[in-house]
Amino acid sequence: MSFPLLTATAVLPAIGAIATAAVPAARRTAAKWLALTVSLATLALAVTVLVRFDPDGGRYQLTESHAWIKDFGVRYELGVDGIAVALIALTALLIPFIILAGWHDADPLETGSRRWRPTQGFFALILGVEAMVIISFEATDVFLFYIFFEAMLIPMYFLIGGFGDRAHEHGEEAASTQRSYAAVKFLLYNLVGGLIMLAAVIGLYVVAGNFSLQEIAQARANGSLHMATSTERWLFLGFFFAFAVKAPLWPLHTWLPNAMQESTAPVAVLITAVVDKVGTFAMLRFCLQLFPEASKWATPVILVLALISIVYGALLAVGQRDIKRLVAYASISHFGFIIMGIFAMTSQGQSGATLYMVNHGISTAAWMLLAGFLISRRGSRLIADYGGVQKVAPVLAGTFLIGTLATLSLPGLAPFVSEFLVLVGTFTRYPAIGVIGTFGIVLAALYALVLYQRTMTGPVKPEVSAMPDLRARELVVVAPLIVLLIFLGVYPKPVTDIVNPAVKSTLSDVHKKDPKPEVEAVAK
Amino acid sequence: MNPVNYLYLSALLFTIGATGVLIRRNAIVVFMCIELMLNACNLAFVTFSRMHGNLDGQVIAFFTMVVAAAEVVVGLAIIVSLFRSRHSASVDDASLMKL
Amino acid sequence: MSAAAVHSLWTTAATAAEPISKINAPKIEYGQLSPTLIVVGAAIVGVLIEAFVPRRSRYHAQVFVSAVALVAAFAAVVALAADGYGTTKAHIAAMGAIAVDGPSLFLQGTILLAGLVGLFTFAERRLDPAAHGNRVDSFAAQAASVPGSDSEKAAVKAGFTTTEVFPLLLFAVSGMLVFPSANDLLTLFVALEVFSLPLYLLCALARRKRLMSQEAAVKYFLLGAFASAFTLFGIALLYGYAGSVSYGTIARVVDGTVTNVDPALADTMGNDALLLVGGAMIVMGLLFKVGAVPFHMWTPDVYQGAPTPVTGFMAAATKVAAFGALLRLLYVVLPGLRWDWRPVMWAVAIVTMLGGAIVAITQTDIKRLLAYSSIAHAGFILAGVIATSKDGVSSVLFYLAAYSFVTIGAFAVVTLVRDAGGEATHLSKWAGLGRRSPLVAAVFAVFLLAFAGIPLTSGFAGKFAVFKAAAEGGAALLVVIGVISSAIAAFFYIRVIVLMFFSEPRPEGPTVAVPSPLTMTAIGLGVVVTLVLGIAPQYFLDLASQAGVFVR
Amino acid sequence: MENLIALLVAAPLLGAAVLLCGGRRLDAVGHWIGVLMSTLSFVFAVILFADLLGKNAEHRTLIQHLWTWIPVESFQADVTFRLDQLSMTFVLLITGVGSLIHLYSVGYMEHDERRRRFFGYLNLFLAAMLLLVLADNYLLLYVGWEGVGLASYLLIGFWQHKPSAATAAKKAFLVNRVGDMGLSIAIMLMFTTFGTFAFGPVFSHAGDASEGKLTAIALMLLLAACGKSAQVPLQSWLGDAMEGPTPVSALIHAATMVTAGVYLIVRSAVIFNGAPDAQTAVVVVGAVTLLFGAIVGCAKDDIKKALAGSTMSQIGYMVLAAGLGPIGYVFAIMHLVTHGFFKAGLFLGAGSVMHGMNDEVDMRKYGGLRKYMPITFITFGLGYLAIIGFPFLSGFFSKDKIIEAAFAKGGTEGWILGTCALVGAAVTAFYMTRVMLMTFFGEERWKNRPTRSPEAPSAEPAAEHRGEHAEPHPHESPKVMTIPMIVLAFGSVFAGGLFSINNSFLHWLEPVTGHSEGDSPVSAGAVTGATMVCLVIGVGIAYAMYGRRPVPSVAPRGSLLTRAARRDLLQDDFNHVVLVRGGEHLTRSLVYVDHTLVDGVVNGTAASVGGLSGRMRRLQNGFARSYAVSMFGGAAIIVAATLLMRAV
Repeated sequence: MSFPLLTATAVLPAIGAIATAAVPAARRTAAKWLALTVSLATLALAVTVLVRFDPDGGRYQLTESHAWIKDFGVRYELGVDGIAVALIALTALLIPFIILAGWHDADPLETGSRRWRPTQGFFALILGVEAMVIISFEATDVFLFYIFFEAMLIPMYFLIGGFGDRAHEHGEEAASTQRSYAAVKFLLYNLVGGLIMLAAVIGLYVVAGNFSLQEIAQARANGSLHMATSTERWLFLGFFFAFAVKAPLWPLHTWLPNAMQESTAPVAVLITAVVDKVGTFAMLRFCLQLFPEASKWATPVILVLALISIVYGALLAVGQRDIKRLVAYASISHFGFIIMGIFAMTSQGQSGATLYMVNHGISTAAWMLLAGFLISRRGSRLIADYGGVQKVAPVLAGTFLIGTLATLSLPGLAPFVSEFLVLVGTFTRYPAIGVIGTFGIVLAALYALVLYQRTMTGPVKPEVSAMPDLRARELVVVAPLIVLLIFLGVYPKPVTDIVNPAVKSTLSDVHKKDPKPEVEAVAK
Repeated sequence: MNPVNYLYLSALLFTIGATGVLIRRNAIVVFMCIELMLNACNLAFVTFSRMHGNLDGQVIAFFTMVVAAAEVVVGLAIIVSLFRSRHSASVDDASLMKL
Repeated sequence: MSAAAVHSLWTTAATAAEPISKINAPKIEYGQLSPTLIVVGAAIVGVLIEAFVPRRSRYHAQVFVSAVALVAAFAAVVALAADGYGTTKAHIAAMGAIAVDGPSLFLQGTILLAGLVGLFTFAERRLDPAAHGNRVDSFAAQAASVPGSDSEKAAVKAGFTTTEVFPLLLFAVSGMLVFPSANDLLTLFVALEVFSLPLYLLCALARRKRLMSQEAAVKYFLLGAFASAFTLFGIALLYGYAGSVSYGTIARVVDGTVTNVDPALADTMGNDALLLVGGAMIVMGLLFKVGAVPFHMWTPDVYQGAPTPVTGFMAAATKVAAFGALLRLLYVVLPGLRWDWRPVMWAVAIVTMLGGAIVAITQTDIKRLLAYSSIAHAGFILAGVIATSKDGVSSVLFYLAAYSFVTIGAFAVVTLVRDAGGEATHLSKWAGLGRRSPLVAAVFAVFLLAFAGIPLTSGFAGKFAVFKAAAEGGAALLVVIGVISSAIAAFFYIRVIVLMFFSEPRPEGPTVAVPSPLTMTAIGLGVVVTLVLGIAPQYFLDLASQAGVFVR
Repeated sequence: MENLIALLVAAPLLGAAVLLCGGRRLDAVGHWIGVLMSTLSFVFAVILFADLLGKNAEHRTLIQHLWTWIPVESFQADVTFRLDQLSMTFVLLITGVGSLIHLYSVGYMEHDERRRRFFGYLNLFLAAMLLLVLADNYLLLYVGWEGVGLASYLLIGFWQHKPSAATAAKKAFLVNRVGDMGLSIAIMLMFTTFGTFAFGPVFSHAGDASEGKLTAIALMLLLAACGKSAQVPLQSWLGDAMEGPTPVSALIHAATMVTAGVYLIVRSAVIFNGAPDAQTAVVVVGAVTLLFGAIVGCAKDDIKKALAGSTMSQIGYMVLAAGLGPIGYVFAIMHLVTHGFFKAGLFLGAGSVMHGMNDEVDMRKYGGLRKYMPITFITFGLGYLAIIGFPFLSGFFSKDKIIEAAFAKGGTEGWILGTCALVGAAVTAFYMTRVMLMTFFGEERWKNRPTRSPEAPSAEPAAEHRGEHAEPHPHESPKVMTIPMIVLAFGSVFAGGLFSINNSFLHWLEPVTGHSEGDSPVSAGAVTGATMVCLVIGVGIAYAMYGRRPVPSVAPRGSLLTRAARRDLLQDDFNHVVLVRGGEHLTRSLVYVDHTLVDGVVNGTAASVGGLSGRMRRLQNGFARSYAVSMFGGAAIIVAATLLMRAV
């Protein structure tokens, strides 16, 4: 057999994590550099995957398959389709920036015992999350996916609860209690979701007898595996619940604001831009493929929930006083768009949704990291504590503005493409929902510009008057992301070319075709 | 006389023993009640042995006595040590650990 | 001398075909019983050591003998298994008293390993600060002396240690070895007492907090005796029903496939009350041992009061043995009654899972917390028992193996966290442990995650196996409830992790003692097994599924 | 030749990129780079224009395909430019006027330390605007559409340190977003109807689509137009937009961007022709706005706000014309162009006046300025004459044609519209005369009085350098500012006539928009006469009110209508009460709901489980006997249950 590229992509960061954790306490910087190098190497591997992947080839490529736990019918099966490739690339791309942005976030304040090594832990955990996320994108075995879908909670949990913003308005003690509250909330929400999914996974095994996505999907397709309607629906709900918590979909969203508010900006990015994507990705890959009928049965409700998420998230974002919470609610609104696109069951909708996952990842990363830089300068997360930053730190303000514009999906920036595709895709099948969805773009403009206006413009607040502009390291983090935002906004074709075939086959799994236009204006 | 009556008797004894365990405070007495229950069992064994006309039950009765004896040894050891350290054999006083 | 033997004797006498003088000696397969015999022998040797070996060298002699015995017994088990007694050659030995088959061998192996690891924690002598220059373990200097009395002080000064714990441990292990492989009710009862009585004593032997220790022993003893009385009465009733205590015969009578029904038997057979009540009472006795709701109430108190090494051993090995016996009883003796006991067991399993998990939430003492968690786990295992399928058996076997190592490891870690008053078991003292000694905290976190059933730990594999079996057995509801209760359970495991890692360490917090290699082995073994069974459980699952067949 | 089209956009885009990323080292030359780029673009435009003129009418459409943008199955968006007569007209207007205003800004922003950035934004605007008019499909047009929105946001809020400016910018962007929503919905509708949104196929198949669909699309387009062109009900942002530097007001909020709505409607002529109901909506919006704007214009004392009102009203004319269908399209565009000239001229003039008056914007503090700034006076005056439609100046031709077309619509509808247009003309004459008189005539109300009360914030930071609180010394602006004004003045004088010479403009545009003579109930002459009469009336009243008697330097209370008009006819108050307040309450209550309800449910469950745990925990009371009781009870229950099982 050939070189197990996918395994390598997932294992490399895992090894890196262990190595980083093993770096002695004194050598903090070494740990940082090690982590950064590993993440870059992983990025290289991910790029190789991207290159080796042939958009017009088979559905799952670079597949690997080994027996694992025979008794549970579990195999170690990896394989990537266009959607997975895109998301793996996104993950591998963002991690180096996250590490670089969090360069000083884990420098220990007080020294515990000599063996207490927060810095090593921080970067090791990040790499661990990367490994788990990547492998759950690659897994084509439901059980394998489930294991890492669950396991990634643990490192995330420690990242959220263990590391927070340096300065805190209520002092370190209060901060740590709030942090652990957020961490526990995150873990419990997702754990409950995961356990309910576990019940469904077991049910799936009882029905299907194995966990191989391809086998089950084929069996469903050629009718050799028949599920009772009620069974299929229950199983679907079990799976969807877990993913909806992860995504997060209204009303299961309340863990996200706390988590993002309390964790450091890089970790917040890790949550919303990387980990949460697993949820939406899983809806696309598992819910639709395993339970096509049930998916269609649930579509109306899910679309309505997605719609609520969009509007609700945006409105709450407007009402926030805390920068990070605002970003969190904005993300909730965006996830509403993604889920809407997935369940619109049109090629535009789903390609758009996939594209949205990528673009939202990049744009939120840029926006949130910049917000983090801002916060680290003033030592406060409250919007009211800022004002006139644009005057003292024009570069910071300018880049932040671009992030803002990306968030309100201004044409010419990447998010616009995906958002419009999602809306069109939804509109073609559910006009009313599509129209209401477009209200989202107005609200997005509202919360995004309000944040920009209140922090960056107006008279210069004395506290920010001495604020330094972006440093070289921070610029290195932000500039590539912004370039990428513009490039993908102007020329998204490379991504769509990879994604489209996968979406096509997903749609064929659910036996859905795009609606025909009223007038055939373009000759086929 | 119908051996079934012995069964009723044993059941009665057993119940008395159980009730004693539930209502008496003194550890020793409680333990005695348990012994009573065991002996109720013995009676049942012997009776059944008689009914079925095989020896198993009677043999088991001997085993039970031995076991009971062993229990007495262990039990008294524990209870006495408790009594010596607390100067009370009341099971209700022994409630350091709760909730 | 087994009941069946006596039976044959009686019938020959009745027919009077042959002179009474002719008693054919019972045939005992010593080889196949070797594991038990080795341990019993070693235990007796231990007693002799207590009698004849001078005090200063007793400790080493005892530890040596016990370790050798347990290892040898384990080797014997492995040999038997390798010889195919687990599968093809499985049969009933010792005149129908002992079943040598897959489950019994598997469980005996597990118990022996648990015993060995337990032995290591028993033998630990580095944790307690040396009293007057003598290294001491966590057992009372002199059990007989009154707590706080001069005699106790003297004993401590003299550096006495209760080395009797090692033979007691061995006796308990021997009883546990017999318990799951007992093939008639009498053997079952005897085995029950044989492993219970030493445990009662062991509970009373804590070096510190002796009052609590004694109280625990009293509670355990009284309630245990109470329960065994019920069991015995149940046995009596079953005997009355079937006219025999051998599993095979009872099963045949229950199925109605029995030959030569004499009038008395026909009479009692008609009376199902005997069967049902008897069966229920025996099962209740076993449920008491596994600590299932509502027979669980002794668990928290005893776990808290007993010396922590004993707690660990007890929590692990007792569960294994008791569930083994329960499985055999339900699968071999009462399968004909499945439709009667399944609903009841359903109810018990549900209340046990939920009860254990819910009450654990508000616990403030780490040992009590683990006690309740063990109750919840008993519930999970019951879900597998209820499956009444080959998968059910093997999943339970696997779960027990996985669980016992996690438990011993966890309690071993508890012994390390100490302050002036001995072990610091109050949760508040564990705050910020992760800052003080990240390694210990991390290890404990691994155990907690395994308890919580997080993937890549043995806990998850076991839970999945059990729930899968239950679901296949048509107990979907049970699975759902199990899932819910494990969600609740997750909450308090996480609470401990939060406490250890995210809360600021207290200045007057406990210190973490550096243990001897013995405890390190115990903990290390726990971690290794936890991870191996979590990541690559296939081999052990195979083992369990091969061992999943009862002989009858 | 097609390949030049991309350069039209590329040049200013490059300029913007260089200026915004260049950093301080470009501060010295930044503005000249900006000017250069826009002029370059203008040069390309002229070359292309010449090329088009060289072709005959039906070959005057150049297409340049650059790359495939968003391909997803049937959804194919390309980056393709289309240069035909319509877009050519706009390109010339944008680049021409744009270049002039760039030049003007060099002088006007001289003292602003962020001048480089200003020119970057201006270039960005040019690029976006050109993209808007050159796009060959609606999605690409949408990019330009939002692009100009962004540029206007940046430029209105250019003086970000002023909260008012930042707020005005945000308001503009938000209101525009509402319009953009319409455009995006329109695009989606097109996609579902035609399976594409490229101009070619959509227009060629518009006939096949059901009228309902067309009407829906058209109405959505109208919504978009309202947003961008500040038509009722989305006009509220334009007044505040005057917070921006005056050149911005001239370029974006008078000459080019605000006319994008008209471009959209005319561009989509085919669709509107197929949807008469939508056309009615358009004319109504146009008519209402032209009166609304005019009334507002009458009441404002802020010279820029007054001009803004007039812009609103003039665009009302254009929209009205566009709504009339083939009768009006050409004249809508024609008025658009001429208006581009004279309104830009007027704003630059206003800017020049402010420049000389320490950034004073209150006309009541002007007066008699004609002898202090003669060039400004003349150019402004010519613009004034043009806008009120003084015979044979640009405005005369274009506006007259629109009024004719309004009558030509025929029926009562025609009469109503015509009348509105006439009244509008009268009011226009009134308020423009008012501006003229208050600024350049009458006694000098700015003498021996600081133009600004110290507490009021300065409109432009540059003002600080010019000794803000001193008594103003009115002076003529430097050449770099006056030359553009002069050029524009020429435009406003001759453009109309030039276009009307044997209907050259009509013939030029006809191939794209189509044209039809309506059957006018009244002769062209009559209309012209009526217009003249209105004009005279308007001027007369204005002269009576502001020429004869002195103008009070503090505004009199005025009639109810005046006071309402000063507040944009209470439009903002409505917005504030309904949208802003309502929105605040909504969000606040939602935050509450999220915290107490959604989150509360979860926390509540957790809490209740905890409580249950606490209660169950009490059973563990430490008494061995009670444990025994529970065991006994359990045993009893189990036994009973087992027996029951058998019983049932």
